[in-house]
Amino acid sequence: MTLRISMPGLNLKNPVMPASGCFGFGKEYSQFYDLNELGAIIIKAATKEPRYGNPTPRVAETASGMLNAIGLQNPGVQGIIEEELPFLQQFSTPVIANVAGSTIEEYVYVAKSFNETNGVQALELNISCPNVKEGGVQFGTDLQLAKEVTYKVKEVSRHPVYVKLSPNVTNIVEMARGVVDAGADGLSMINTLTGMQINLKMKRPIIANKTGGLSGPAIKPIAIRMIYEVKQAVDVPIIGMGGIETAEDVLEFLLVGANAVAVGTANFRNPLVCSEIIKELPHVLEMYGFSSVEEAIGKGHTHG
Amino acid sequence: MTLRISMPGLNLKNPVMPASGCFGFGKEYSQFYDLNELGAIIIKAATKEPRYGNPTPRVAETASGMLNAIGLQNPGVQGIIEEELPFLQQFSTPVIANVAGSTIEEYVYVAKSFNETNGVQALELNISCPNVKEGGVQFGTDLQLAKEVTYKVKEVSRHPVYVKLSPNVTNIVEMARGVVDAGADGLSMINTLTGMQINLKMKRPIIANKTGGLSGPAIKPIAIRMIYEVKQAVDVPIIGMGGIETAEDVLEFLLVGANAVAVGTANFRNPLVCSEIIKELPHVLEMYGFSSVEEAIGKGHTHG
Amino acid sequence: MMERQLLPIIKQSQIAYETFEIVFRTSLAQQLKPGQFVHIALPNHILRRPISVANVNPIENTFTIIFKIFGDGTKMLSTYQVGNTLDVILPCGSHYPIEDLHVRKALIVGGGVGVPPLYYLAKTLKEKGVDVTSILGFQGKEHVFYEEKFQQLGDTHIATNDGSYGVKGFVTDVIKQIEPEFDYYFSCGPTPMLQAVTNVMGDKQGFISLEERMGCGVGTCYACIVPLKSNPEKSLKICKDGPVFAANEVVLG
Amino acid sequence: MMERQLLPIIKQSQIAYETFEIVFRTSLAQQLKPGQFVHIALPNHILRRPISVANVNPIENTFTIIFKIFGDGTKMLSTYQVGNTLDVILPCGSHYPIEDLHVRKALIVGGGVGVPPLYYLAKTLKEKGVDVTSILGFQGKEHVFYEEKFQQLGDTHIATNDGSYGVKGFVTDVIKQIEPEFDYYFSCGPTPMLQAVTNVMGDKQGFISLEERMGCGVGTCYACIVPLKSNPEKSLKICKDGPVFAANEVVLG
Ligand SMILES: Cc1cc2nc3c(=O)[nH]c(=O)nc-3n(C[C@H](O)[C@H](O)[C@H](O)COP(=O)(O)OP(=O)(O)OC[C@H]3O[C@@H](n4cnc5c(N)ncnc54)[C@H](O)[C@@H]3O)c2cc1C
Ligand SMILES: Cc1cc2nc3c(=O)[nH]c(=O)nc-3n(C[C@H](O)[C@H](O)[C@H](O)COP(=O)(O)OP(=O)(O)OC[C@H]3O[C@@H](n4cnc5c(N)ncnc54)[C@H](O)[C@@H]3O)c2cc1C
Ligand SMILES: Cc1cc2nc3c(=O)[nH]c(=O)nc-3n(C[C@H](O)[C@H](O)[C@H](O)COP(=O)(O)O)c2cc1C
Ligand SMILES: Cc1cc2nc3c(=O)[nH]c(=O)nc-3n(C[C@H](O)[C@H](O)[C@H](O)COP(=O)(O)O)c2cc1C
Ligand code: FES
Ligand code: FES
Repeated sequence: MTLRISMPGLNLKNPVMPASGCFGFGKEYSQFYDLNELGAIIIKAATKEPRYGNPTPRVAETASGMLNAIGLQNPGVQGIIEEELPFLQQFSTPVIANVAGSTIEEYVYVAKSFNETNGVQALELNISCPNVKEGGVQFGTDLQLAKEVTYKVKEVSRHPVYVKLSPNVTNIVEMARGVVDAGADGLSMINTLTGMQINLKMKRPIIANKTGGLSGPAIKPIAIRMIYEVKQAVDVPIIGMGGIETAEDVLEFLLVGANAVAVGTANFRNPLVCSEIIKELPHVLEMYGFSSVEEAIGKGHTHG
Repeated sequence: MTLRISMPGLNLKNPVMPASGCFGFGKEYSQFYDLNELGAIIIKAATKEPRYGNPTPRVAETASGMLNAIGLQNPGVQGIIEEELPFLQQFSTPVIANVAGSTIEEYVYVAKSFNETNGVQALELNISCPNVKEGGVQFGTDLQLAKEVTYKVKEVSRHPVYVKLSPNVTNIVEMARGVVDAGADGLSMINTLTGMQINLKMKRPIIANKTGGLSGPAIKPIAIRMIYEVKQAVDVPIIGMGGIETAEDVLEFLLVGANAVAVGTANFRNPLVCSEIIKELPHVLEMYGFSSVEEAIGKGHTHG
Repeated sequence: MMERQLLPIIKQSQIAYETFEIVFRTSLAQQLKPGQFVHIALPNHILRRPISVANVNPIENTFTIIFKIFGDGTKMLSTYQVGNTLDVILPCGSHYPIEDLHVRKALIVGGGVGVPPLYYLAKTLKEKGVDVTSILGFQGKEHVFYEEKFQQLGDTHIATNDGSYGVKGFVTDVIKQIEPEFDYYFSCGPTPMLQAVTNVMGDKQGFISLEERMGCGVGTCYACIVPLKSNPEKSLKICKDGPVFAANEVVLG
Repeated sequence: MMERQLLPIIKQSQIAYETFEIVFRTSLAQQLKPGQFVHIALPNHILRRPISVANVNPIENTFTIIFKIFGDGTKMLSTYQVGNTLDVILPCGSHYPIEDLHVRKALIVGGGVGVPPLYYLAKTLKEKGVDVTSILGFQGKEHVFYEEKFQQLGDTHIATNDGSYGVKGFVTDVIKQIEPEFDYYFSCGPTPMLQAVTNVMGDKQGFISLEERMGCGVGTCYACIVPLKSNPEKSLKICKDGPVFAANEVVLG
């Protein structure tokens, strides 16, 4: 049973990685298990300057899900490179940097900054964060902007670029095709769906930002559908995510065509979740008749 | 404490009604409680001809939700008028007919057919059913088609028309504005989100139609967000739905601006859910400081 | 009239590999007929689980269900113990129309979790003086249940897929082998088995009981339809018109 | 080092209106310091619930939490009984830095569910020979808990919003009234109370403990930040840098 999987820039010992924003820069969860176990690590979004993010409350719990509106708080790309990446370099685990911004220039600046470090192996282009006023989600829901930012980042980056798609669109296939045409080496999907919850006592949205991004098992059927559709339309590897909690969930994503997966929200409830999934995955693959991760990819498409 | 609420064509004793497709034509659930208790009843979709719908399996369970791809099975508008509406006329409860079709002509035909009966008080224009190949969802995701079908139906119908919006769009406000401009008397939102679940044993989608519509508590935050946004943009009443299970959920929908609500999926687990919610609603309104349903509508918008 | 009731569990036991029996008490027990099912709600599951009535004790006002762990829901159901209660809708669906039939010799053909409803049926037939022959198929030896109970009602044959018990093979192999005499057959089990059985039976009169994923379980949602043989453009609802159908009434699979 | 442990409940009781006490056993009990919290997972809830450590018994290797029913999660928590286990992350967050302080007289100011962590703090201070005065605010008489336990540690004053017990009014009313002497104050409670308390205290040295809705509870998600007073463009994490802060360190509310 081999869990190995290769994608542009990434030679993974297994297909499981924590999702951006749900693992910080690794330090805290390294208290719970050895980060060498992970296939890769996607770190928290990086912007040009340090960002404070949104006012609190920033999270709310929903049925089988949660809302968040962190608002891209991060120490800025220089801060990340200098203060966070060194810690991660002690591990053999590839690091994927999540690149965010409010303007194309900012995305380009951040992507370029990561050229200067050996601490990251690939970029995840976050054109889909719904929690920032300016920029952010517009890039992920506007085909032309999405293509343009992808193209411009590809032009300057020495790293393979995985574009992270927003599910808040009418036509996910069109978006996927667009960014692949513009040069994306891979896709990462899905980011959160925009949602809201009301505090009945206060008679206003719980989240200070009003809306937040919905994640967790609640959105898994949407992620699965979108990956299924996109897989039939494009020919680049996909990092699948949205509600993964178990090794069975991972297999579901592999079957619809994800080449690797990211686990987000589930880390909060179970800080060991990635480690546990990785240990369980070989048994689950075997139980369903597969002898490698590779073999399972896209196998949910073969029937009429 | 008054639960009464008035909307075009509808004088409701309370704001709670079963959602289309989740209550058939009322007969079965009338075994569980008196349908006179309901604010209104939205009946299963009507098409011009009887429809067989999709192959089975047609439903699947997801985390806090379910997928369905019934495919608009119904006995056709004549069948409904002749065989189903007479049963409902014994109740004092207004009936809202759900109008579906594959072409604008079909929508117009069905809407017109309902002019001939006293058995319905309003139409819900289902431009958002994601489970039919032809027509259906395209109307709900294409602004021009949505406007056109609304306009054409308004032209012929003697009933007020509530257009049921699809959440599978990039910009829900644009769709809402469009159909209101085209003459919609009200909105009904949201229909289901397109999703998929894989049967790991069979290695194919559980639902024979592959994709199905996601409903239930999982989608409530998306419904709440969309109604909140749309309420600020248009000035027609909204029938809110998506994951309602309790009287507190109803209040949440009222606070973001729904004038009435529909309960779908929850009927399957608890056939008495609408009746129970209606009984509980006065207490919940009171607990949160309201003395009528009217008073609560939109009150979640007032804070900075 | 269907009702939703909160039913106490008065007996619970494991009767075979991953197979459990639960006995509930309810005022509606006497109304439950062979072939009908109950629709069980489980915490944190949006949909109910349909499970057949496997036996009724009209004196004690109890009924029995037998189920196998299949997925999440049945796994959770298997953890319920005496003293717990479950939210159940009952009675659901159609039943084997034995009052309206002149049966002298009945053939019962069941497979796996299709066996439970047939026990209640066989028992009721026997009480009416009908001669009952039962052919029951299971995956393997550890999966077999209720053999003795069926034997008390008449001639009983067991088949297992792996041959670890009884005849190796399918129920249809047993049918061909023993060539039973009967005027009606009654069958319940996985669709491939029902297809095989109805094929072997040809024009013989019989009734089958079907399964399908359900939404409401009461007839409102159109989740559980099966096409009519006479007109495949039309359909019946398994939860309301079924789960029992005349063998030649519907298109299988 | 934080750990995730499955902890047995060895005691459970209701101690006031909708207020419960649970005692857990864990190998980590001795590491829990006053002001720290534990992060508790509940079935079918995506997020954990942060609850303060209210007491530690280092000999028995147990610790106590006290919580009030606030919503779904705490309601479910209140149904847990002796013999049940809960999945808990511990120890979480910062503690009152009493080892590093020269305290002779401490003032404890707590409100509602802010009282529990202060009991463990007061007990620890007392053990170190510190003179403790406690001012505790509750909604009303039925909400009061741990009064006697605090009294055993020093002078204790109760205020209730409705005047049904002790002084009618807020903890700040009591502070103004009794003008307590102290070199450090320690406060925990709802944000409006903390604002009032820090206002009344002016330049006095003190420590406060904050609450915020949390995602991870361990410092990775940035859900629980609070702005720095010295530079409101920067922030600290309540779950990791807090929940205890120097009173003048952060911007409240
Ligand atoms: C009329 C009828 C009578 C039945 N009687 C029995 C019985 O007596 N004993 C028994 O063990 N089983 C019986 N079944 C099958 C039983 O309903 C399923 O095994 C059960 O629903 C599986 O639930 P799960 O949560 O374990 O599986 P999951 O796969 O996790 O369930 C997911 C969803 O699929 C549905 N589902 C999955 N398999 C089936 C199935 N075969 N039929 C219907 N729905 C399904 C579930 O109800 C649920 O909505 C009956 C089914 C029907 C329709
Ligand atoms: C560091 C810390 C220590 C705490 N110590 C105690 C204690 O000792 N005793 C006690 O009774 N309460 C304490 N609380 C508050 C307690 O965490 C909340 O009452 C509890 O989370 C509410 O959960 P719920 O499911 O009942 O409410 P719900 O409103 O249903 O919870 C929904 C979500 O909001 C979060 N939430 C709601 N209110 C709060 C709050 N005040 N603080 C943090 N998250 C909240 C929940 O954790 C959950 O994620 C503490 C909070 C923090 C941050
Ligand atoms: C608290 C939180 C913070 C997040 N921050 C980011 C982020 O900085 N960049 C990003 O691309 N995605 C971010 N996401 C989205 C996740 O990476 C992931 O795409 C999404 O949550 C779906 O996966 P899940 O259901 O497993 O959480 C965040 C999600 C959560 C819950
Ligand atoms: C089984 C099923 C069938 C449905 N059929 C219809 C339909 O015929 N017409 C329609 O407009 N909506 C239909 N819907 C959508 C519901 O009316 C409702 O908009 C949606 O399910 C969200 O509400 P809920 O979460 O309360 O179920 C159907 C939903 C379900 C679950
Ligand atoms: S399950 Fe709803 S009609 Fe049968
Ligand atoms: S709760 Fe995640 S950083 Fe504090």
